[in-house]
Amino acid sequence: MEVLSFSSLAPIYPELFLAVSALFLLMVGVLRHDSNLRIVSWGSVIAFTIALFIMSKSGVDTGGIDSGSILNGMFVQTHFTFFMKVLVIGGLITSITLSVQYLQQDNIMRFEYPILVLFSGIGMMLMISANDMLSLYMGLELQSLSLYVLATIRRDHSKSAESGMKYFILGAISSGMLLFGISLLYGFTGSTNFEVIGTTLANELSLGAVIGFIFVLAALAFKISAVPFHMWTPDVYEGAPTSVTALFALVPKVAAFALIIRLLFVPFAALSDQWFQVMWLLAFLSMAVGAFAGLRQENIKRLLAYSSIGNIGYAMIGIVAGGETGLMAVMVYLTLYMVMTAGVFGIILCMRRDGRGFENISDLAGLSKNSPWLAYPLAILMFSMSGIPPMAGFFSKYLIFQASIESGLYSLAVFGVLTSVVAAYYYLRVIKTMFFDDPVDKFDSAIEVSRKIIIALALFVVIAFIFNPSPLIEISSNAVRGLF
Amino acid sequence: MIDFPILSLLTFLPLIGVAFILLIRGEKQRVEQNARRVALYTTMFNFILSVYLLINFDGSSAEFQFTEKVEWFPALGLNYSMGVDGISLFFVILSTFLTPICLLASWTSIKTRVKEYMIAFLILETFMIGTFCALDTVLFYIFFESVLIPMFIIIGVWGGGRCVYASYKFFLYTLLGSVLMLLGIIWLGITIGTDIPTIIADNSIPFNVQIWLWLAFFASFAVKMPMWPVHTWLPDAHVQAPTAGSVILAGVLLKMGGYGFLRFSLPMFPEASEYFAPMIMWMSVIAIIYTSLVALVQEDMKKLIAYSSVAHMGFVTLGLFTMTTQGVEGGIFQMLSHGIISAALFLCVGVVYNRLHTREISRYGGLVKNMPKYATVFMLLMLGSVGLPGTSGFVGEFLALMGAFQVNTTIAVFATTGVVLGAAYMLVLYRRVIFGAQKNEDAAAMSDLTKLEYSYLVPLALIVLWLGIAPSYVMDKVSPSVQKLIGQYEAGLKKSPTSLDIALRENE
Amino acid sequence: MELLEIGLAHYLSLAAMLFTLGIFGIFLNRKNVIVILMCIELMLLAVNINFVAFSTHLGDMTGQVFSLFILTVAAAEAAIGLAILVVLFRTRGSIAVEDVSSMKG
Amino acid sequence: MEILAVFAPLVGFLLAFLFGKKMGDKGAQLVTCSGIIIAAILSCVLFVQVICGGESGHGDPRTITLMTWFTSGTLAVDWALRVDQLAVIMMCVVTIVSSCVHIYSVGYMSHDAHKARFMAYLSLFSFAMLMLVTSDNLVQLFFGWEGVGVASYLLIGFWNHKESANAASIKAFLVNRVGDFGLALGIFAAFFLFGTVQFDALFALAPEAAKANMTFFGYELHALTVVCLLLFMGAMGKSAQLGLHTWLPDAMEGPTPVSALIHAATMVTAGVFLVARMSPMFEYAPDALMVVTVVGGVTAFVAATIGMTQFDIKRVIAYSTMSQLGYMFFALGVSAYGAAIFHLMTHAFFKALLFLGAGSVIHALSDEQDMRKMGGIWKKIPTTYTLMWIGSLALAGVPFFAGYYSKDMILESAFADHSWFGNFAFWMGIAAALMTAFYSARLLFMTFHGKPRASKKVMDHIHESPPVMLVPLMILAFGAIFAGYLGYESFVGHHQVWGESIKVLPANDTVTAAHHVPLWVKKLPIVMGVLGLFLGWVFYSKFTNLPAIASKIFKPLHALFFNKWFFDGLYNKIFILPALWFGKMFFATDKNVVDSLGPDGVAKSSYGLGGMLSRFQSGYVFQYAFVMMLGLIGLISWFYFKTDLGLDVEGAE
Amino acid sequence: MISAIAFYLFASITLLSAIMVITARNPVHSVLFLILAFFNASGLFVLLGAEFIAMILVIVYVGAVAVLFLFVVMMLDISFADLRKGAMQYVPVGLIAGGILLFELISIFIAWGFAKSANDNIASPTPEASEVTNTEALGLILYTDYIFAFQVSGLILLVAMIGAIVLTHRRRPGVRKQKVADQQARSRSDAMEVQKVTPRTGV
Repeated sequence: MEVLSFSSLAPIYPELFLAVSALFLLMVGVLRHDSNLRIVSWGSVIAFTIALFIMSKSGVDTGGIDSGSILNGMFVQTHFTFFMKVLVIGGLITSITLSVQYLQQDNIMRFEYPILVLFSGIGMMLMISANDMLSLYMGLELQSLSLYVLATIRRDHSKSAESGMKYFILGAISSGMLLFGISLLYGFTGSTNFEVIGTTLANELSLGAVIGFIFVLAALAFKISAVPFHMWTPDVYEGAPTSVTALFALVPKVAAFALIIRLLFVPFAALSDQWFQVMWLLAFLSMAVGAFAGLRQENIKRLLAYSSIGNIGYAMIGIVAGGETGLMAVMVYLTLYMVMTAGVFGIILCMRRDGRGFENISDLAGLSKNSPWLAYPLAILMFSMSGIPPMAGFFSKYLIFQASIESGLYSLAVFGVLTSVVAAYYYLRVIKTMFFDDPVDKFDSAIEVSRKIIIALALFVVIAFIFNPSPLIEISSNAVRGLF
Repeated sequence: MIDFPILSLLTFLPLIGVAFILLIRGEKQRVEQNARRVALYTTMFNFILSVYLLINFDGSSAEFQFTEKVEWFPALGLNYSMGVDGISLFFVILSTFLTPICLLASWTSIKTRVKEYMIAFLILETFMIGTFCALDTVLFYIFFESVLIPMFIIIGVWGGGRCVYASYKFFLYTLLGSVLMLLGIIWLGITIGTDIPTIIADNSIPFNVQIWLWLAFFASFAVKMPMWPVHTWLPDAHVQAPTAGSVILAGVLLKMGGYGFLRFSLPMFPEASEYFAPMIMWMSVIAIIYTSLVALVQEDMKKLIAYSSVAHMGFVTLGLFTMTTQGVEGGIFQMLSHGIISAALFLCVGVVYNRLHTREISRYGGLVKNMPKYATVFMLLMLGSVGLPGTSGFVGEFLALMGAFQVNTTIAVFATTGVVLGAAYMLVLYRRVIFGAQKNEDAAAMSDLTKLEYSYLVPLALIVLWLGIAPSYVMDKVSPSVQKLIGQYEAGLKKSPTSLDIALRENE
Repeated sequence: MELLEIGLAHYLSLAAMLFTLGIFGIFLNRKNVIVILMCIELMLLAVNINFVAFSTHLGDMTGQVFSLFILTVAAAEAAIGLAILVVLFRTRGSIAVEDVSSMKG
Repeated sequence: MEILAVFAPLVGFLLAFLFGKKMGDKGAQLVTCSGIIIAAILSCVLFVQVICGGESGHGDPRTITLMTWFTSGTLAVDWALRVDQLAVIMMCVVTIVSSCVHIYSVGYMSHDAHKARFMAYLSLFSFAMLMLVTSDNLVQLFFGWEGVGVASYLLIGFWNHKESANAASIKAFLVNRVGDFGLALGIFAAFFLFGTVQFDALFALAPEAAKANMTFFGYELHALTVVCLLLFMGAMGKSAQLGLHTWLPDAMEGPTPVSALIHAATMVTAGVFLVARMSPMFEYAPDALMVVTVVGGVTAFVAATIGMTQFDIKRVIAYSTMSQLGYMFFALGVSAYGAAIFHLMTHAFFKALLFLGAGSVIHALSDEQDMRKMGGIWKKIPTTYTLMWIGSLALAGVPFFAGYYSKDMILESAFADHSWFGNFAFWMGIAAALMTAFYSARLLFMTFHGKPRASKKVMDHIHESPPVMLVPLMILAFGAIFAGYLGYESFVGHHQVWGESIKVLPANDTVTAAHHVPLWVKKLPIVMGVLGLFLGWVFYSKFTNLPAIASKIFKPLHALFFNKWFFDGLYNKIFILPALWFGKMFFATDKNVVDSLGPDGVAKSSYGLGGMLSRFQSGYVFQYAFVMMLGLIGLISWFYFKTDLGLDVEGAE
Repeated sequence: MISAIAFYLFASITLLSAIMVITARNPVHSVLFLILAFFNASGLFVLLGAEFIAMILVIVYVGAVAVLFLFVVMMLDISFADLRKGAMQYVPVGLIAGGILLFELISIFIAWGFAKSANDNIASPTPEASEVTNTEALGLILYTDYIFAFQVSGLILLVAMIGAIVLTHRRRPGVRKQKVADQQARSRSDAMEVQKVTPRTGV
């Protein structure tokens, strides 16, 4: 048994730091009664920023980010996890920044909110770095439990409670499936460690292990809301407070995606024939449902839920395609999707009239006349989401389809582009409402600077990506290379 | 030659105009006026620049000229690569020429959201020029597809009654076609590369793959063109779009389809083109006859002209896929000529629409009494559309049909009936609008062309005549590139006669 | 397999039955949400049986440790589930499953 | 000089059209008239040069290339003026008649509001016609061809407030377009066959090409015949041959000078000119010549029958024109090109004279065209009356008038062809000659003699036309009397001037043969002409109730003639109504089939699918769980039942 | 033999009570059957030699979690109702689906085999029961090899606590609480006022 030393824990410093700061901020929140929300929020933003800094340092010290597993093989850090964690932390910072004003306006003055976001963030980071079924499970649960609470946090609001309930029940079922699958894998291989499972499965395969693997995959498909495990998504997106929806849309899926990628390419690499079929089907169904079911939506949050389902479908094409190009495409796709979603939610959070929030697409009517500074960015983001050049969204789709064609997945690629046309309809509908319809009343114009910055940044990335897309692509392919 | 990146300048100059417009501040009236002016000056300057391009163009060379190549997306091997040859040159000129005219045409008729309108047109111009200059497939696609955005906005915001339906239909329909092309482009990018000259020079694509790629590209270009039976978006889009929108749509956007056939389908997939040529030609014939007959019974002026556009584009595809010198050159010339004539016809409709706010043919009549100048200009354009020798409409149509005759006489005979039908619907339109008794008082009270309207209609009319009488100025510059294209096409066919022969035999 | 010789398969089959019952209970149940929570507990119990059975038959403690953690997390989960339930009851006055459907489409 | 001769009318047109308002009516009239008169004078000068010039004195044909029109591959088309014998004769005819009409119009249109425009159109027409006759290749010919079509469209519809005029103008343009459809195809076929459209090159290659076959419309046919027939189709349209003739009578809606210029003297003869011009090709396509002959013969006959029954004075003359064009065509068909052109020239004079004379009558009767409302006016307008008689006699082929020489020549040539179609044409021509004389007389007697049938008010206003109208008439009358005699030798006689411009194979030289036909053949037309005139006098002057009786006796026949052999109704039913029906049907198809299967249908079904999917999202958590479970069970079952999994299912070991 | 009988006894009672959990009309009964199932399951665990887990199941689960369920059921005062009509239409489909799943799982489990290398993969072998007790053996690895998971579970419990408080704790305005600081900060002058009371006049 190795001796546990503090310095050997270097890869996990960021998580440790975040845990400590969570406890500290919790105390701050309890002791400072007035205006604690703002302090804790900005405190957690700072904590995340510092964690980011620590993380980058930890790579620099060891001369590279790839390190062996620590803590009895539970935790691992690679280029890939590094990249994904940066993405997750970025998303979390964004989501907290976006939520501050919203929480005040909607009178959800709970300082626990950022704390829970912090905890869920720790959970996601642990998930990404997990190298053992046990640490995977613990990380996943830490994340999920925090998110269940966050979805319900507007407790005087029946929709919020309902969404929390649905999310909780279905999430619990999915973790039941996950555990059942893990138990079968454990039973077959005698281990819970990723690498050991991987080598064992590579040597020998049995139906029991495949069934176990399917249980695990199904549970994770729930986390990324791939069809048919997507049913929670629209309801939860709609019911949860908008800032929480923004969080849902931005981060957990990315983390779960990272987890799936690690699982598929480390322990389940030997099962590639099997997961190819499963992911193919899930990608296909997700694209279809994401495109078609979105056509009928009136609530913009619900619409974005379906949009996210569809987008997950596209991202999964990249996984199905596999290989360096495929995964690189997935990473770029997720990154850009996150950026666009951040921008979109930044704007949706501004949909307020006389102090009340609005969520229906029809409430956007004539926005281009009333608030052009919201309407034009939203329009650009929507065009980007539907994959129209020259916006960034086009490139992410381009990379995905490139990967799929490179691996000969023609039918998936064709179906993908066709559903993207269908989906373009509902993005256009938003634009149509803003630009073609007659204006109703003005939106409230008081928008916090921080939110403006986020919208502006998202917009900048979406527009300027065309000029220099290479860095992101290079970083992504770098990150992916470690997986093989 | 020119030693600065003139094509990039041409492409992105309008964006500078956009930046200026965005900077304008002040009271509404002045802002609008200044926005108009800035936009007009920008596009005018761009036009002058394009004339400079034209002057410096070496007409005897078939190579791409003024090429620029900058590494843009090294991770994926994409380059920012621009260049024009004889085929694309005039489409660039057409774009730069029509944009200021569009702005002039909207000078007074657009009263709401002027600033945005001008910006939309400037951005549109950038994308249009880019489409014709791009020498990288992905770059081409980006420009090609981006056009949808400003056009969608233009139709939807400043359009007429059912503009929402029309703009959706336009956007989604063309998008549907294009995305399939995107897959084709990606396939090419993986196997050969994204550099258009390289792909053209490479003729290693096997026939069975060519078939699929050809179909993918066809999906895009056929819709854009639009060919029968995927043409139905066009009448709707035209009818609902504001005048200038229709002008650009008919004048430039439709040509992107034909340009695509020339740049992609024909030289890159010669065997597949040969295989599908009969199908295309029959589709063109159907388009010519079918849409001409439909045009004959229209009650809406714009719809009539829109349907006539489909018919005229039928001549274009017919000509292009003959792969004879006459056919291809005729197709190209027909596109240019149609770009001018249909644009001008839409402007003519716009003139009366601005006065009476209806496009219904029966609401007019006897305009020659109160609007003789208008009647004259309209007459000239109408005759151009009919394809009267001496106008630009004749040369293209004639050459395209001549090309078709050399390939298949039956097709040529059917296609030539379009000449009769084309005359029928245009004459009937002209008669009902311009001639006859003045049934409607308000129509009879309309005033003749204003100076502004003159300023954009007369140049168009003169060009119609000029291109009809001395088309060789254009044709001579186009010709070397067409010869090269045909050479490549034939070389591609000779490469492996067996595969195509087998397919053709099976087809029989 | 002899019926009286209790092997791994017996435990696994029992776990499978419990798991299936848990799932079945979730979509059969219309009465109230709390029973669904209990069904989830049943599923987790099935998983635990699996883990412990494997642990014994492999002679490995990992399975037992795993089930220990599952118990811990399940407790936390139950706490949060019940808390959400209480919130739901407060806003709705009902926890009937069929009443929890204001959002759809 | 050639350039000026052709382009002077264009200059006139441009000046009058663009600056008509500024110059005023007088200015416009001056400009256009001087333009055409310059052209006429220069044409005459050219005539002398080309026919009698040159070193040998036997002609000096020339071609002047102005500029390249367009080139495409091997196809090279120039703007060029080919002034050879045939062209120069046509130029003279065109410019002289046109000058007369221009001058006449100054008077005739004196009450119209748009004099400048009218004059401009006339000049435009003249220019296009000159371009046509001087073209040096088929495409430029097509330019002139369509140009005259447009000018005629503009002129027929000149009174554009009249619905009937608009309808007639469109009809004229469209029917001509049908012909042009053939002409265009002919040009394509010629290019396909010869690789050029330039006349000299075409003619040089024609003998060679006579052996070639080509696939046309799925049939393997003799190539030259195809080319010639297609070209002839164009000629049929322009020259109102049976089948494509329906526009010509309707075209009488235009002002009378237009009828005279376009629909009698010049444009309608373009078809004749075309076939004559293409004679080196037609000569090698005997089947095509046969078709030309038959069509011409039938046209001559049918048009004459209709002409006997019409009441509109201008329509009668129009049908007469059509009939005369039939003569010209069967002359062409029997290779008597010279005779055809000869008749073309004489006909131009006397038919223009008739039209302008009729115009004068109409003018006098305050725009009355119906002969039933005329009568008894010969004393009031004696000059017109005399001139009309001259025209009619020439038309009827009464000896020593112009028509006598040319028409006889044609009939003799047809007879001399000694082929079945030549004979057919001959007898058709003879019958038509009788009828021609008959309706000429009918026209004269109904219009000028008998009791006045016009209202008193109109009768009071009858007056002789002004000199500006009468002088051109007199010039034309001069032509109508003497042109035949003067031209006989050089056109069809022993000293023909054609040079290289017309080619007749020795075997087909019917013109020479025509000089040696039996005497009865030579005399029969004269007899018929005189007989016809006499019958006309009997029917319409002596026993005025005879026509009614005759029409009763031959009721079906009369109905057929009176209704113009039902061509209009037939075309309406076969072409126009179906076209509109198809248009409406296709338009509906666009909405109901193309759209509803295409975008709308896809959108609708997508929307439906979306609705189905969102109904599925019922809001019930147990259903969500159920779906998840179904997904899970589905996946598990997939792998469970997939035997070719490549896995060792336990127990199989 | 005895262990077999014990297994069948425990297993059948577990299954029966599980069925009762999902079919009982009264939620209180459901909870009680759940407790019964837990008890029997812990019996099974004992049979498997996992005594510690068995005890935990009884103490933590029955003692805390199940009682919490009971508490909530009572607190919310839920009226029990019959299966509603709509529910029955799902039963057949559910039965079929569940049956298929069960069939597949059991048929796989009956033929269950470990991977050949499974025994080499073992991370922490079970020590001999004679040397170390089950509890001790767990204790030996729980705080060493699994320290990471242990710490994270602490975080999870913290989140659960925060969550439960956030969701259910309500600050009622009328509630009196002891405020130590306030009590300490009180001075005599705040609390008391000495008044001179003149006789027969009242305060």
